Amino acid sequence: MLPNLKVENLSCVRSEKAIFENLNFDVFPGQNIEIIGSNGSGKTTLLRAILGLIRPENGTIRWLDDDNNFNEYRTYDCFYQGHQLGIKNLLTVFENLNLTHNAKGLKKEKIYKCLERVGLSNINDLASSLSVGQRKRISIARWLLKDFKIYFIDEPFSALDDEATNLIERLIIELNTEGCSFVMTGHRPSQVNASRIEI
Amino acid sequence: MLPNLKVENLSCVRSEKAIFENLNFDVFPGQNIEIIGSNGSGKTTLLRAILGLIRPENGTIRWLDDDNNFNEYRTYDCFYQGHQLGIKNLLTVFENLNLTHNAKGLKKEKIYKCLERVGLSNINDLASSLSVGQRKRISIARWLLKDFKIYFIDEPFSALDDEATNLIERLIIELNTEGCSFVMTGHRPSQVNASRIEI
Amino acid sequence: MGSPPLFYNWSSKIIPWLGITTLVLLSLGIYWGLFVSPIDYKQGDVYRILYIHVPSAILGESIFIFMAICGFINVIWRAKISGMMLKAAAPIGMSFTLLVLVTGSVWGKPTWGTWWVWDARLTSTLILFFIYAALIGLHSTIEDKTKADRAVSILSIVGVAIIPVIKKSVDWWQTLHQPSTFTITSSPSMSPEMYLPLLICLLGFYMFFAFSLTLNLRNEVLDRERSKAWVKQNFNS
Amino acid sequence: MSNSIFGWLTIILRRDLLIAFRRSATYITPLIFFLIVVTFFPLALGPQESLLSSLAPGVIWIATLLASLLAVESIFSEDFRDGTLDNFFISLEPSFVLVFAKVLIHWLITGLPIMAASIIAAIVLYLPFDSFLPILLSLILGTSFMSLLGALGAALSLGKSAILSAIIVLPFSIPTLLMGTSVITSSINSQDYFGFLMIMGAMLAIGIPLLCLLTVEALLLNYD
Amino acid sequence: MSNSIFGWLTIILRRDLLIAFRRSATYITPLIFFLIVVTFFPLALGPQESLLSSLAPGVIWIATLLASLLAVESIFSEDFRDGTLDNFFISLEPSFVLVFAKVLIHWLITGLPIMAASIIAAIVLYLPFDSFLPILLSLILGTSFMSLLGALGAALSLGKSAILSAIIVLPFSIPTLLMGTSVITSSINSQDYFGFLMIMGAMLAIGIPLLCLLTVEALLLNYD
Ligand code: HEM
Ligand SMILES: Nc1ncnc2c1ncn2[C@@H]1O[C@H](COP(=O)(O)OP(=O)(O)OP(=O)(O)O)[C@@H](O)[C@H]1O
Ligand SMILES: Nc1ncnc2c1ncn2[C@@H]1O[C@H](COP(=O)(O)OP(=O)(O)OP(=O)(O)O)[C@@H](O)[C@H]1O
Ligand SMILES: [Mg+2]
Ligand SMILES: [Mg+2]
Repeated sequence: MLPNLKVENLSCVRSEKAIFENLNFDVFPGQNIEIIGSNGSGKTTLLRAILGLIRPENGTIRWLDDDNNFNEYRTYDCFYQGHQLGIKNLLTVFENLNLTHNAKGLKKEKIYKCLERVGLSNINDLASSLSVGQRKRISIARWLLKDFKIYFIDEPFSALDDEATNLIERLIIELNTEGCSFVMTGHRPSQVNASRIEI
Repeated sequence: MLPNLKVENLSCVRSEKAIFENLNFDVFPGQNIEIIGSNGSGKTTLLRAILGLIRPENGTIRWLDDDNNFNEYRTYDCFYQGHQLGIKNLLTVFENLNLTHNAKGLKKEKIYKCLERVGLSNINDLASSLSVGQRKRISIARWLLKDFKIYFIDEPFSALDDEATNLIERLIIELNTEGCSFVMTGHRPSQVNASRIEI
Repeated sequence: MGSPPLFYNWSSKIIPWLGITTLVLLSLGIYWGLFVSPIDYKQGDVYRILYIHVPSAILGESIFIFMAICGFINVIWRAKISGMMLKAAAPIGMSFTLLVLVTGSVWGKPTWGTWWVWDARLTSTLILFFIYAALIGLHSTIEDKTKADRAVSILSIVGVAIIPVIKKSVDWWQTLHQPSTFTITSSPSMSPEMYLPLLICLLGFYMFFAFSLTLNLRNEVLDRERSKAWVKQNFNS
Repeated sequence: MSNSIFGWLTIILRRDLLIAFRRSATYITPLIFFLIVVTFFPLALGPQESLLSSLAPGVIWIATLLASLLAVESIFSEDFRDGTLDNFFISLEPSFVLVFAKVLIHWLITGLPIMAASIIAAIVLYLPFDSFLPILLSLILGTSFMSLLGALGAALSLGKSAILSAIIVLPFSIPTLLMGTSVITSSINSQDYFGFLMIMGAMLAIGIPLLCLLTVEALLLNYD
Repeated sequence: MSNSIFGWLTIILRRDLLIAFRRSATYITPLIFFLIVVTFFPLALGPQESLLSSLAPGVIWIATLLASLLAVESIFSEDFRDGTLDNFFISLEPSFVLVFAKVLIHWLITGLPIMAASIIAAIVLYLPFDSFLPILLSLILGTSFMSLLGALGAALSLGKSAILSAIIVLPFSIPTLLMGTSVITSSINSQDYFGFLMIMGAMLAIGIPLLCLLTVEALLLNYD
């Protein structure tokens, strides 16, 4: 089986300081990668470099296209969830899902279903009145909007209670069986079935 | 022994929704309270209500003064660390410590020592280039600036690696022996020696 | 009166009375002013716009004073109902101020020859209008209504400084605008045939304010107490 | 593809306009602001009709400039701060669309209300009725150009103060100020103002692609 | 106690001034804006010396008010967003001190540069040398009052747009505009301008306690 994403020899430098060097890994469909590292080790930087938000110093990032060739540019949508979740205080929970660019052309019912899956019931409340964890759930509901090939999630488990942690773990398993992969970060290995990379 | 802080019958209401009701607890010198609750259960609200940033619906918060009486107003400094850490991107790590109001009148050496304790070495970097965890360490360094009686820390352990987690645990024990108390929140019980309150 | 359900019930009783007095006073005053009272020897019939212009001007100012008092009470004692009153009064006051500006301009065209001059009284009235706009704009940006009330209360306390300026503008600066005739200390210089209908109109305008304020306030109370039991009871049965 | 670009555009527009309408102040404040600034001039400079009407074109343009400057900073700052922008760059190709949508929204929220207010300003500053059309025409072109420039300024000063974007935008908005003023002045003096409008149009025509592209680049700067 | 208040004040001042100097735009932009508004008048009216100098007082004051507006929104917004303000309210008694320090900083960053620029403006607009002192005196009083008003506006519109704080502040700044202009005009006509200065001073004297207290109230609003 071919990997969806090949990362080769990746190095990043920020303000003249090498953050990580010569990283190599492949992301296979349905399999997960967990990047483990302490504070400031460059996990966030790595995710953003893969997605093209930061220019790496060295190395290549190659994506599989429909003809089984590896390209430098992406041919499909990926999902990225960073430290900041992109939630608008002046929109309701429902609108925060419905008016995301990924929700283009989706039916209302689909959106309701996504929100139900993550256990958000107060869908007509403004997001400004939500707690930190409830906001994170909105972001998790967004995972389900479309069939993304790869999810890049920065610290999925931080600031969550056990219920939400379980929810995520179940969702990841489910999405894995559909052939999606997760590239996640964390400070210590999680329960999720994944190959781990220490940086 | 008398408690430093007595919380009695505390209830909070936000946008007409009762967040928590009839909470009672005392904070004794050198002892810790950990408030455990899931996302949106009102942990942050509770801390802010105790500190007077939010007006509670009901109940009293009373502080011990020098003559062993309980007052409604605080007679000593407390330390509060919320979800937002109050770190200025345009100041260096050192200045972020030195120019806090709590650092009034402190010697430079003292500041250096605090930073050393939390393992921050790049003290002349601008804070804008720090990772999330490194920022949290600056905030931890601030704990050591003065002798605070009670520390109110919102989710001390989230977004931290094992090294930092250990550091905090050690610091808490050390400060406890000096008679300081911690009121902390979290999603699950931590390793810290504390009486737990579920909300 | 402090408790919302009490206010609601009490206001249902007085609303009809307020409505009726308003109607009687306004129709009497306007009829008298527009059709019965004598024609002005200088201006002809245009002057009759006075019966709208002057009462609305006085109302625009009085309502702001009323709001500032509400605001003061709200800031000091945190009486919720005074905050709601302030909120309910603001659009009414703004409308009256707009009415002064419009009637004044319409009156100015034939008598002064332009729609607008930059004279002290006109300008200070315009500033009052802007302050109303700022208050209403500020209220609309704050989601939590109680907070919005307090914010607007604070601003209204500062804003009330404009009222003496409007009042005194005709005395302090050389203006094109008429000086005051309505004063408490001396008798009016107008003829009683003109003065009396004006007084009745003014009373009518005040009653209209009381009437519309009560209506607005009822809506406001219902809106804020939407989830309370008494509202649900009232509207389900 | 173009269908999908259109879909994105509508989603961004719907979202941002909804947010703008939730706080009605967003579109009312530029209008009131504009009017207050206009009233400053007669108050400070005296009420002579001839003086005011000769200054009026400049007054209208200074007020316009300032109103659109003050609203500039918010174009991208919120999306950047809360991470929405990251996701746009990851999913949205070409990023051009995003910038264009944002400029459009800024114009709808500030430019349009200002145009309405400018007519009131023209009346109270004693401008003749004939000049209303040129005022509106010059404002359409000028405010759109200001929104474009504003987007670039906002992108360059992302996460910094409102005032930094102002300093970036200010020098470049002077040509617009001069042209806009000239249009109105010429029309008052019954001269031909078409040439100035043409220049403003040309600036806009070059500006849309060029400034949008530069803005994309400027936004990307915040990423490495 | 008073010693400790003084210590806090210096720490807040040092911190905020350092941040302001790191991004030099904070103090340069109001200055540039001021100069642009001033240069606009000779451009629009032509260079007749008598006309310009008769308008100059108004021009200087309009430019001052608009420039000091530009920086208003940032007075509290950053401290609020990043949690610094929470800590001030928890540790700092009386909170009055904080507001006072913030007003002082805003004045140092905008009022002071504007006063420097006003002398340039006075020269360019052919004002006589005798009027420089009254210009500076009226500006000291007026810009401080604007900073106070600005703090209230910023506190009331915390987390909202810059332009909202502008429209809150502007109507209340009109008395300052009128008084300030009168001071300069009187001094040019060799009349006594002391009365106007007294009024401005009185406004400031009432304003410092009243507006600071109201600002504290307004800030606290954001907490419950
Ligand atoms: C837009 C233009 C105008 C504005 C904003 C305006 C505003 C006002 C205001 C604020 C008052 C306040 C009265 C008070 O509180 O005592 C007033 C009164 C009055 N106005 Fe006007 N006015 C305007 C135009 C005119 C014109 C054109 C006339 C007639 C030539 C006029 C005649 C009067 C008279 C007779 C009073 C009553 C004065 C008194 O008896 O106290 N106004 N106006
Ligand atoms: N904008 C920047 N400019 C310069 N250096 C930066 C910048 N952002 C981050 N860095 C540096 O890059 C390193 C890695 O940062 P990064 O945010 O990737 O860490 P992280 O592994 O995500 O940490 P955390 O677990 O705390 O989130 C840090 O040492 C930081 O100092
Ligand atoms: N400004 C507000 N207005 C109205 N309701 C609010 C506001 N802030 C929070 N809430 C509500 O209060 C409840 C508690 O929020 P709080 O932030 O205290 O939760 P928390 O326990 O800290 O959660 P987390 O672990 O996710 O940080 C939530 O249900 C939230 O919806
Ligand atoms: Mg990170
Ligand atoms: Mg919380």
